[in-house]
Amino acid sequence: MSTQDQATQNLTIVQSVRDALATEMTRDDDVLVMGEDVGKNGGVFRATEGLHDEFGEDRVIDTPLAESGIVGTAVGMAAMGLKPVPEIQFSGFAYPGFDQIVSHMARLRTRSRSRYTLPMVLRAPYGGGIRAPEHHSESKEAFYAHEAGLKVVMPSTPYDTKGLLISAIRDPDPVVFMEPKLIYRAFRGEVPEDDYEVPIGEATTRREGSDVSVFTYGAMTRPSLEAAEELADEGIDAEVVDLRTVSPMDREAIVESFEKTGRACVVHEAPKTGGLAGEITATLQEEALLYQEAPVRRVTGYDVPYPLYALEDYYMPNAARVADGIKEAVEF
Amino acid sequence: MSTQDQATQNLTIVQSVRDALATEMTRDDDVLVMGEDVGKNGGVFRATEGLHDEFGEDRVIDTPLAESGIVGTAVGMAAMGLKPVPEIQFSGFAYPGFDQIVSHMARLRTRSRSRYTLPMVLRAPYGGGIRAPEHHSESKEAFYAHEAGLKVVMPSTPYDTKGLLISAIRDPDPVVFMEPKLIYRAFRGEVPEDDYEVPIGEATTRREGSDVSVFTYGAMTRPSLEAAEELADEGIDAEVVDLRTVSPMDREAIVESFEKTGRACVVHEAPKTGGLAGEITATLQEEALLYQEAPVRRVTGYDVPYPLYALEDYYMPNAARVADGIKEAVEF
Amino acid sequence: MVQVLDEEGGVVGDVPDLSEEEFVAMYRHMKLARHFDERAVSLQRQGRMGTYPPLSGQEGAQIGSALALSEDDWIVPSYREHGAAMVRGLPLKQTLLYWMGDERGSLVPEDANVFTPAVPIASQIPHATGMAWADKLRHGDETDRAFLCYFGDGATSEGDFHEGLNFAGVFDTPNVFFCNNNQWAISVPRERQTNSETLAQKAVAYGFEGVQVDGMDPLAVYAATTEALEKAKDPADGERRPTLIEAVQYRFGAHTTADDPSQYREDEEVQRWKARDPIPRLERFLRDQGLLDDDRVETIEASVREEVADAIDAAESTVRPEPSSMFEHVYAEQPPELRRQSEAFARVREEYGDEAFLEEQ
Amino acid sequence: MVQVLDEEGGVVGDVPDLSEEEFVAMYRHMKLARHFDERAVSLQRQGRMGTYPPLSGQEGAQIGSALALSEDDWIVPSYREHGAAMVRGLPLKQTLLYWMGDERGSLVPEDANVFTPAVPIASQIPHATGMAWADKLRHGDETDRAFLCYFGDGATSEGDFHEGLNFAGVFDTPNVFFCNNNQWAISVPRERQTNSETLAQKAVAYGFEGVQVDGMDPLAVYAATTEALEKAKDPADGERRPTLIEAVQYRFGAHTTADDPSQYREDEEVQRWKARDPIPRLERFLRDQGLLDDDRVETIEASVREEVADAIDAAESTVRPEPSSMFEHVYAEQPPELRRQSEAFARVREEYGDEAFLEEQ
Ligand SMILES: Cc1ncc(C[n+]2csc(CCOP(=O)(O)OP(=O)(O)O)c2C)c(N)n1
Ligand SMILES: Cc1ncc(C[n+]2csc(CCOP(=O)(O)OP(=O)(O)O)c2C)c(N)n1
Ligand SMILES: [Mg+2]
Ligand SMILES: [Mg+2]
Repeated sequence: MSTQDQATQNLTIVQSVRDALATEMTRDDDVLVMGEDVGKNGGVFRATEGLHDEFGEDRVIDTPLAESGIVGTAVGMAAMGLKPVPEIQFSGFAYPGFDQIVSHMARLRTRSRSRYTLPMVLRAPYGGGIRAPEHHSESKEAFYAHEAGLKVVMPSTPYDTKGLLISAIRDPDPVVFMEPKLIYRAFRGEVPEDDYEVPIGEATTRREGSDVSVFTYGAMTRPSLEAAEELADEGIDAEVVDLRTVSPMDREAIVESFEKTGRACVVHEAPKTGGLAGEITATLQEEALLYQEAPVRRVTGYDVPYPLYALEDYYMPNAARVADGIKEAVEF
Repeated sequence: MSTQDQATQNLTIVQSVRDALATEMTRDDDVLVMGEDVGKNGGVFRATEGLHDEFGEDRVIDTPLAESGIVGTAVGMAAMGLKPVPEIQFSGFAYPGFDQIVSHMARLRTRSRSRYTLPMVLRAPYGGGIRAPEHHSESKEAFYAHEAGLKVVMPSTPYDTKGLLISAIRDPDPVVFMEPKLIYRAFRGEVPEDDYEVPIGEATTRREGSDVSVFTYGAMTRPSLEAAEELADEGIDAEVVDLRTVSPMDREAIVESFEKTGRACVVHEAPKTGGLAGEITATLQEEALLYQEAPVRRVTGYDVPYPLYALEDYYMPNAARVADGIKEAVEF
Repeated sequence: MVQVLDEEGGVVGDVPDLSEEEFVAMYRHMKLARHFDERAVSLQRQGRMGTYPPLSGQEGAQIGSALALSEDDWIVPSYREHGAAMVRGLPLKQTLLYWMGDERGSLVPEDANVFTPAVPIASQIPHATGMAWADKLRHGDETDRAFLCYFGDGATSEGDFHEGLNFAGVFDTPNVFFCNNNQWAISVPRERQTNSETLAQKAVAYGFEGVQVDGMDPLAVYAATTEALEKAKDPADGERRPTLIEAVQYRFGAHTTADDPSQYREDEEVQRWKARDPIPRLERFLRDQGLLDDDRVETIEASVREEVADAIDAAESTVRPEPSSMFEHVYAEQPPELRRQSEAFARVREEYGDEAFLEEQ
Repeated sequence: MVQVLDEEGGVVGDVPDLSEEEFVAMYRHMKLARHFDERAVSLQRQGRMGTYPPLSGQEGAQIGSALALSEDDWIVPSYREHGAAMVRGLPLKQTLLYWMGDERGSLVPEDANVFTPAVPIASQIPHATGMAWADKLRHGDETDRAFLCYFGDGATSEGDFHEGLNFAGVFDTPNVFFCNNNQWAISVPRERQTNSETLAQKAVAYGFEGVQVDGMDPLAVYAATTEALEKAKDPADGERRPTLIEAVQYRFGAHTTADDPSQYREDEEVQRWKARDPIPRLERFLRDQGLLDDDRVETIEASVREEVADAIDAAESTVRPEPSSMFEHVYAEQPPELRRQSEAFARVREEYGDEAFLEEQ
């Protein structure tokens, strides 16, 4: 969708979240927001700022401190046709609600043979780099991508954030919407005032290139692009593909880019072992082995509990590590 | 360790579990068993049969029905130096305790800088094929393998089961011990009466072969071997590597076998997307791309909620599907 | 503890105001549930059905409570409430199909307000709270339907019980939390599940009422449920909508057909509870009232036998599900990767034949 | 609600039997906690420390309870119990290091019976039950140490609260569950956290005693905790070991330095609670007893300032942790893949320099 012929605002990612929520709540009375501190307080990241005043406490609901209760009651609401958008304050605190997510949110359609469906979106800020205490920096999208029945969206720009969140809310199926809190306020982008959808399940190419493909998503899109720009000076032309949705994953786009470049580097901040870089690599060599010219490099978080903030800059993939991975792929 | 010069028993896998527990409980007063129905009832699979009579109710403890409570109190016990072996009745019911597993069991050593360590083993029967109700057939080892701080063991023979469970109980770190309930009673094997360890983190080759490597673990080792035998008649010589431990994974053994064969098929019953076949494939092409002669095939469960039993035989990888995958890898 | 009938079926409390037909219908439902249960257990024994959780002994609680509901009310059952689900419109054939491993057994008819049961213990409690809450959010004080959630004594130990009831207390949702305390959670007796003297008193923690009722007295259950439902829909000043009902009862049989209760409980205990069997108790009362006699009992038994036999026929003559159906109902629209997997599945099936899949592992 | 001092520090209950030194030490601990807190908040404001959760207003509950413990007893704190942890032997320097993002701040000295705090709310409650249970399993009725677990009002809504307390009730573990009800869970007020009238009454659900105490009255807290500890170690006939203590108090400051309480609460409310500030209350009492005067207060204040300044110096002069240390303390023995990752990390660090890691993202 072109943004030229419509009014736009210059928003950060977190403002786009808020804007998407307000847009859909205005359009559809069944949409409601619930979670810890989302009401009067406007969310610990201000993602729901002002919504409580605007839509009232029946549609912007402060819940007790209980993640299983939040997800579980939202499942019940959604089964009755409401469109709840529960928030988990930090994705690292989703685990007390994990059973409700993987055993119920993911499965009610299958279990009930589609009599009960769940038009709900579980929002959670994810990822590191903001000098927060322990468990505030988790990036465990692989857990949700491994569970059939869920969709998992991880935007990287203000425009996509609004469009994808609107799509998620309108989606008849449950979506885990993981927001890159590292870049919640890092930059602004033009975002249409009206409602629009960015389709779930479609990757986008952030930078065209012919030498090597970088596959990434969410907050890691930035250092990936930075690395690509740096390497352009050295004569390496990297393509950067932002998956935007990790489940269902746009394997077509991944394979297409790789068929062009024959080399790849996958970047995520989640721990390496069992992270989605493995899935992407396996897809590449299943579908496009004959195009492959070098090992697929994984630039990821390490297999250690995310460290307290004194060391987090050493944990998080950055432009230098991405550049290093790209060069290894190119120079192989 | 050779089994020749010692007294042995002919045991099933589930009997080996029981034998390992009894052995370690006799040797070490700090070892105790706890969980739902593990006491008088002897466990729903009889894995703790007779232990309640033998060791008393303070060491074979029936708990309330609460998985977070089971794992969480075991964490507290282990931090105080006991060696609890909590049981989750079916691995599909571990999720109410997921936060305790990934946020505490996995992390207490790191969090406390090794002041508090957790010599505990979380046992759970996993996997499908036994005509059980929903949620009784889960195989989600990838969740635990993605979490640093945990070890994840999945045996496939009675001998290994006893040796690995003993190693797990003696390990100073927390181990998730996933038992292949499909083959709990499928066959017997010679198991030493004495105690012995099978080292955690070491794969073993179940069948030597030169044409293609099959990487698998747990209950899928059987159909993999079956397929290999069938294909031998067709002149395909498949090597079958049983990982035994999926975290830490024996990447050396995986790479070594692949360097020999250049072709691979990975078999697990967990869903494909985000399953450990992706991790194994990524490892192969990172470490041994130059040896690769064909795409690595993944023969896995499908990306659907595990079906009720009328269709489970269609869901589970079987010898035919494994053979098909091997042939694809060989004939590429 | 609320009681209307004593162990012999004598009246010791206020008999609820039911018509003659309703009293007899209650009895027939209970007989139907009992007979269904016996046949289901035997189907499993004969290898015609998979693992099955029997309900015998619990008919009073299931039927008594389900009959108290109005048309618009909902139930959120656990895996054991075949009797209650049947009363609320789930055909017995569906229940059989489900335990025969056929997902289609889970498809609740559109006109039955029955939520699909899930096996993870207590997980349905927050769902029930959320469903009731949705209704209240939509209809406010005008809400006139209640959501009754069933679960066992063991379920009260799970975090989801706590969180679901706490949300209900805070948001004052039109819920009835109905605990079928059958004394056992598989092999764990009620006294080892919690040190709370009663399960009903746990409601104190959530700021609403808890009630203990004789769960083997269908009239007492009916009365207690009716009261709780009324309060859920139209609370008096200062009253909260939710109620926790603890229906004290006993599971006569095994936990499931895979369980052997002789491992953990004495037959003597079973016999003690069998003396309170809800069916003869209600029958005695109805005979005393002149609503039943040998003939009518015989007619009811015959019709119950026929109904169950028909349901079994219908279930067993249902063609087994199409294997490729496992790729359906995962998402509204099948994502490309799932389509690929479904195609790959079709190819290997075609190539190797169903024998390759169905052989004994 | 247990109370010893009224809002003005006047005696309204039984003053616990403490020596003069102990009374003064209690006061000094409270002053130390308060001053530490003020400095910590200001360090954060100056960018010298990360997010920090202040404790001001909660000194009475923290110090009063921690001082009631015997040497062998344990505490299992949440992230806000800097005061209690300090009393139990965790150096202030460690607390500062922790909030400065340095893992070494978590290393509790071997001789301090303090469990390492974890941030996930309520998750420490089952740990505390398990720790106490371990002790009981080892020592049986001879167990003579108790395990006191701190958590907030918000924590009572989590499943882990329920499961942890239920296990404690069933296994009769030597626990004191100490709820610091500071009226707020970030922006959610106590009344919206649960409809239970008191938090203490939630103990009914677990079959043991619940007690409400004025958490801003250190002497009342001391008395109530002492009693609970005694019961945990040596219950009278028919008594259960565990107790749930609800210490009613107020958090004067923000939830953490990242929080802005003006978004959700009125200053007027804060002022009302500040009138019950535990420090002037205890000071008034001690002055009345002749145990404090202006001089002694001044001396204490000076020594407290010095102690905190020294701790800050020590923390700030600690060399930042070695980056490669993040690969340590994951397992007793480093697995090969982790070694490879650690080597790869060393290589890129070497190649690109620390600047590449530390630049602003
Ligand atoms: C979360 C979870 N844990 C464990 C199980 C295994 N399980 C099935 S039924 C049951 C006992 C349930 O007892 P109760 O709640 O009293 O219900 P009842 O079966 O007696 O009706 C257990 C432990 C499960 N289904 N779900
Ligand atoms: C499981 C979990 N969910 C959410 C959070 C985020 N969070 C941190 S503190 C807090 C409020 C805690 O309130 P309370 O238990 O009353 O303790 P207090 O902070 O008032 O001492 C929340 C929601 C968390 N740390 N853990
Ligand atoms: Mg029960
Ligand atoms: Mg609080």
